Amino acid sequence: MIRANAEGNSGEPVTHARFRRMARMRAFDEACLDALRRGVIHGELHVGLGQEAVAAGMAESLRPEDAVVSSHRNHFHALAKGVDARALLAEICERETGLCRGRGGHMHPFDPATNFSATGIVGASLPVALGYAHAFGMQGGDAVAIGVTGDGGSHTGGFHESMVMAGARRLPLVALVENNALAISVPFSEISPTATVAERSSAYGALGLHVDGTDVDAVARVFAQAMDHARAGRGPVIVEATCHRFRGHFEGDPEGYRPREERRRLREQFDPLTLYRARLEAAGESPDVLDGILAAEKSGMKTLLAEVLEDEMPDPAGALDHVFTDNAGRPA
Amino acid sequence: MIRANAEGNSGEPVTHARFRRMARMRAFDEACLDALRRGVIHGELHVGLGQEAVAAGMAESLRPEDAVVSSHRNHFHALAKGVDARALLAEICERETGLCRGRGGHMHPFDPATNFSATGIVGASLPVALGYAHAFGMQGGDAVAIGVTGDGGSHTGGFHESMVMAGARRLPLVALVENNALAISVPFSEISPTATVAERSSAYGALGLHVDGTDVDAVARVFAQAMDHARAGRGPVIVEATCHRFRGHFEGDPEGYRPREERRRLREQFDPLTLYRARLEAAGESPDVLDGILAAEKSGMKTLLAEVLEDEMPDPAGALDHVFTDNAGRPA
Amino acid sequence: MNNRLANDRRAMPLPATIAEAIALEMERDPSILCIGEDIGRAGGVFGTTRGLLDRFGRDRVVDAPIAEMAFSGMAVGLAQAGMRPLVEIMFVDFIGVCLEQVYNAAAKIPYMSGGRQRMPIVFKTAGGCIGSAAQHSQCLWGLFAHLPGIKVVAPCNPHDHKGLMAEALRSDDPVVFIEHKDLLLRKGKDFRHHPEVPDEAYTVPMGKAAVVRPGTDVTLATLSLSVEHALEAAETVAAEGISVEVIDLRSIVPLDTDTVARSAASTGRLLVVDEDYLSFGLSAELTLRVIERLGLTGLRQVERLAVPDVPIPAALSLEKAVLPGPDKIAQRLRQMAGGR
Amino acid sequence: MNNRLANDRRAMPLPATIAEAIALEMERDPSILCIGEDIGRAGGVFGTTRGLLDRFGRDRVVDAPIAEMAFSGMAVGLAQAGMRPLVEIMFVDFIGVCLEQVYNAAAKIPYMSGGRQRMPIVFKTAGGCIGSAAQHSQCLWGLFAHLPGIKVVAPCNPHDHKGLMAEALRSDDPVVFIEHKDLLLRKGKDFRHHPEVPDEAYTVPMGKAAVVRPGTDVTLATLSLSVEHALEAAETVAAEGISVEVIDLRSIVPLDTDTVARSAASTGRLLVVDEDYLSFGLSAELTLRVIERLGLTGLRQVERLAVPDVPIPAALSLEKAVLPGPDKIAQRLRQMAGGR
Ligand SMILES: Cc1ncc(C[n+]2csc(CCOP(=O)(O)OP(=O)(O)O)c2C)c(N)n1
Ligand SMILES: Cc1ncc(C[n+]2csc(CCOP(=O)(O)OP(=O)(O)O)c2C)c(N)n1
Ligand SMILES: [Mg+2]
Ligand SMILES: [Mg+2]
Repeated sequence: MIRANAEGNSGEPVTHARFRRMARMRAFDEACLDALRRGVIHGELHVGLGQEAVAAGMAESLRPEDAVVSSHRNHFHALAKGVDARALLAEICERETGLCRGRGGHMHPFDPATNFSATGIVGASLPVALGYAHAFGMQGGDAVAIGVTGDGGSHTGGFHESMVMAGARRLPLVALVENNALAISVPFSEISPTATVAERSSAYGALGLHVDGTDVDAVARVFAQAMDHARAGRGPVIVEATCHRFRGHFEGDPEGYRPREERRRLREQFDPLTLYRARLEAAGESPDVLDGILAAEKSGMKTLLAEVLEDEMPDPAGALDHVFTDNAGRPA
Repeated sequence: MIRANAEGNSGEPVTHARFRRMARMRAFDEACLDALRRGVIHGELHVGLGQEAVAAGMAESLRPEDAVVSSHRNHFHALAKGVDARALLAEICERETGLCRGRGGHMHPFDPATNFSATGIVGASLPVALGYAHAFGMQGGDAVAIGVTGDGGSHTGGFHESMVMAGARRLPLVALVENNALAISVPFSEISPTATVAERSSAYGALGLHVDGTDVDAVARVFAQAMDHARAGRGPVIVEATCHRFRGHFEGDPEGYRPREERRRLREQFDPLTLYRARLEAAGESPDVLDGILAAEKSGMKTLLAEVLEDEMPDPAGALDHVFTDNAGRPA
Repeated sequence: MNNRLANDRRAMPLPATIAEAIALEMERDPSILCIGEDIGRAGGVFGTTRGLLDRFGRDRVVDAPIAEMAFSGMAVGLAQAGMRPLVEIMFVDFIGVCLEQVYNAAAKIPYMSGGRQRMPIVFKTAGGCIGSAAQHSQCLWGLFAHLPGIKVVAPCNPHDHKGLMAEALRSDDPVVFIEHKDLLLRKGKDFRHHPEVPDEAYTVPMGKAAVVRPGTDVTLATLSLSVEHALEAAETVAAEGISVEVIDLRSIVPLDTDTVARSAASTGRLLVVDEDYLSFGLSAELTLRVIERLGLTGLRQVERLAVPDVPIPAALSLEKAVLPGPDKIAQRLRQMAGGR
Repeated sequence: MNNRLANDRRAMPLPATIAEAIALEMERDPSILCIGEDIGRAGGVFGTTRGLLDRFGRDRVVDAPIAEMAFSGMAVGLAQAGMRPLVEIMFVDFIGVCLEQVYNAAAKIPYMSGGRQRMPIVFKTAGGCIGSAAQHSQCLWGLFAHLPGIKVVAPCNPHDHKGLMAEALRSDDPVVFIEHKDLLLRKGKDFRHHPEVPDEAYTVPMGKAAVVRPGTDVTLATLSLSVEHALEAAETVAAEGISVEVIDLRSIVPLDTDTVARSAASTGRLLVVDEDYLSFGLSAELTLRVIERLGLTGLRQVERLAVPDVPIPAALSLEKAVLPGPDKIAQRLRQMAGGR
């Protein structure tokens, strides 16, 4: 049996590892929702519920030296890259113990240790990933840079420019487009000139791959193919993973643009955990084992949140630190 | 015999009209070079010598209600659109009688009367043309907006974003890419991920057309096809016209990036006037008639320049006018 | 009934006031159209364009892709084609992806064309802090104001939002219209300063500041959300015997130096409060213009309170530390009144 | 021989000095690399990167497509990958297509990451007027300076270009390095103010202004090309008995208020000259900081001379009318010296 090759639970069958990763991601964002309800998270929180299979499928192909640059909806990609869940949650909860000492917040986690970062500006992840890709190209290893964006981000100028440069220089860049068919309220079908993003890859001399982003096995397979391509020096790849967003664009989104009915239907039909569970059970997996994984991840995350909520808030005295290395330029 | 359908010399055979247009364009930019040598033009002057066939071929399909938004290398497109040559030359020579009262200069001619404008920022022409295209779409006529850019401009984010919007809304936008194989010193072949720009059209659901931009007949034919497509409401078009720049990127460019030898070779092999002349003569056209056209345009332009150079410079007293309609916001 | 109606209108959330202004102008002038992300089907993420798509259709209310460079430039082309576009940049923080078309095209074409091409464009956007960290909290009016050719407006109450939006849409000059997210999320009744909002269309001129609270000891000039904070602080210190004149600037370009100088000449003390970054922005420009007007000896004190040149931090404890909130304003007022 | 050499170096055009600084630093530090349009094969449109491609190869000297958003963001990713990129934005006027990556990413990530991710990036660009009209003539240092997290440098002579470029490349903070096109086109001998340029690597610190001409009647603070103009004007009025202290600020962020205030305290008169736009920029900020330092009564006069909030016109007759050239500076100095 294939074994999971990434963090934790080594020796666990790959099916369990995939299910566990998705369960952990879901538990993580549920902890965020919990924290939000307690009033400890501010600003527009973007959770990824419904999109777990994409990041979980990606995780297996990631190596420590690879880089991931993500978007406003970044928690799952951070976990996939191996960012410490506690530090991430603490950052989202704006604590001094957070990844960024509470300065960044949920849209701006930066983790030099795992080569993970994000941005709140749509499309701005790709140019940054391109920078990593250039560095990797120079360094001569086979590390790959992944720039994550949504369907909406694929329309930005930065996406195009980055793919042009990566294509011409055959840089190891994978653009992961999570196509959840919506940019806030605007349907992809209405604003895209093409039926898919992946088909635009020929404009960049890139490999274009399309995958059902609700199927973790499929994502793992296709993403591995993309990474192999990029690692082999054969140039950039666009991986488009179609998926569904189960909640509003941000917490508090009134979602006037889609009927409640539709949201319910999406959750019923396309929950990647439910779908995977069904597949595993059909293949003989015991429901208890899966329940056990779900429960373990959920309770682990609950404990984590409880811990994090005990952490200190940043001291206002340090509000002006970290702008410049020498604190110069600060008005007297 | 087909007759020319645009400005001047009506009733003239189309071959003469095409040759005359190219001759006029060449004479215009030669007048600019003359003015530059006399020290009356400042900043980085970009002439189009060698690229006459593109604008001349475009001219025939343009109607007064169409719009053209051009780039830093805009003189020929302005003439093709019917901008008054005297006002344009006066603007380039920074006169109060200029199209823009000497405020705009050679990179920034604006002519509301003919729906012609330009920008000195590479790629910035496309979004503006998109605006015209949207207006034309709303107005329900069959006017078309043309955004002109170079091969270099095709890599910009603005190009991509504009094509995305035009593609999705099927707007009457024609992106005319003058591919002279260089963006200042940088060869297209080195920085483009694709062999042509036209082939990227599928990424936008656009029609992509490629034409030899040194052949005025070919450009006229292909451009007419593009305009028909756009006028019929079938969405945007990318027309890529390959051509050659005979002079430096700007006047004063040391051109360290290409051997003099190559520049000479390009001029010898790809001069659109020479090529067209040869075709016409082979078909029995009298050299005298063509010489007559060349001489007439040249001397007409010389006279124009002489006139323009007599015009007043803008009065410094008006240096602060025209910022706002009410001159408000100006510091006391 | 009239009273009920007036009350209802006072309870209207701010975004409805803005949507009303736009609708009235679009009705009046068929050349007005709106482009932006989520402004159509969703009616704007804050509701400031609610109802417009149904009323005016998808040619005049364009739900745009995330392609700000394209659609801000589109506004320039539309203006050249005789239209009067309103473009929404959802949050002002995103201007970095499309400033080009705003400052090099829209703002300069009137001048570059020798006055032959006008640019009647409204760039509507939301700014300000509500706990959204460094990339979704900026004001940036100082940035726009530095660049010639654009008017810059940032109203503080429903009445002025409606009137200034109408004025902006009727202006032949490009206008950046900056709403504050905190104000957008308020009910009408939550405004300290809330003049009646008439049903019908009306305009408020750009470049005319309003004295929103008269006073004699210190002149406090500010705008946008900070007017609310200033009023709160002024009330607090009034109880301590300090009389503060609060001026709502309404627009940064044009800047109504006259009104501020007149007040400062009488109080002798000027405090400029600014939620934008401290340096190279509104606070220095306004203060210095007043000094230039009154002379170095015409004032006893000048002070400014603004975000001290740091990105806005995520944690609320830090955000509070860098923002010029009511407490800090009150404290500064006390220092000034107690000073020289 | 030493003399010949010194003379040769004084005859070097400014761009060669800059290229030399970059080459020395690239040699010293293999993590430095350069990205920009035409910086490789062409050696830069002004020659400031001449020779680098041959010496350091195409991985470290990247001729980029016209895709500023991609390659300015690339710098951010490179910094995160441990590199120290220099990015050239050919003319500062083009910053509108990529400001996003400069101000929301490079400038904020150090803060947003709680100091865990540094951004050692140099954004090198050319500004200033040489008759190139509204879209190719701006300075815009006031724009960058308003945005927290970026240092902003604009040197005035070959010595400082070399030293400040080295300093910028060694800095762990993002730096916008603004060259002036007029200076770039000069021979070394055409500089009024031209200290020796040593062969070897050296640095000039950011945030330390230089008194480039001592004087007693008026303090004139400025930077970049305007230092040359100021020196010319100071010489002119010196003949008329007016003694002007000219200060080269060198950087806008950090801004050396100390040096200016010290001088202004002794002369009592401060003139700030700025080729950037007048309002909401350097001139008000510096003047007000000096007033804040010295008190309203610490100075007799403050004046500023800058581009009066208009786009730069194409016609030279108009350009001259809006620029703070030597004649206008001299005239203003005379007014000040003759005044109160
Ligand atoms: C340049 C820019 N424009 C607009 C926004 C506001 N915004 C944030 S997320 C979003 C939609 C993104 O859609 P998509 O890329 O599909 O990602 P999703 O939210 O669906 O995951 C928008 C418009 C932004 N952050 N940056
Ligand atoms: C956004 C931007 N970046 C860079 C420049 C500087 N620049 C002016 S023209 C040019 C090359 C343009 O190449 P191309 O689009 O192929 O047009 P061509 O000059 O060949 O006609 C460059 C880099 C600019 N004007 N705008
Ligand atoms: Mg989406
Ligand atoms: Mg070209």
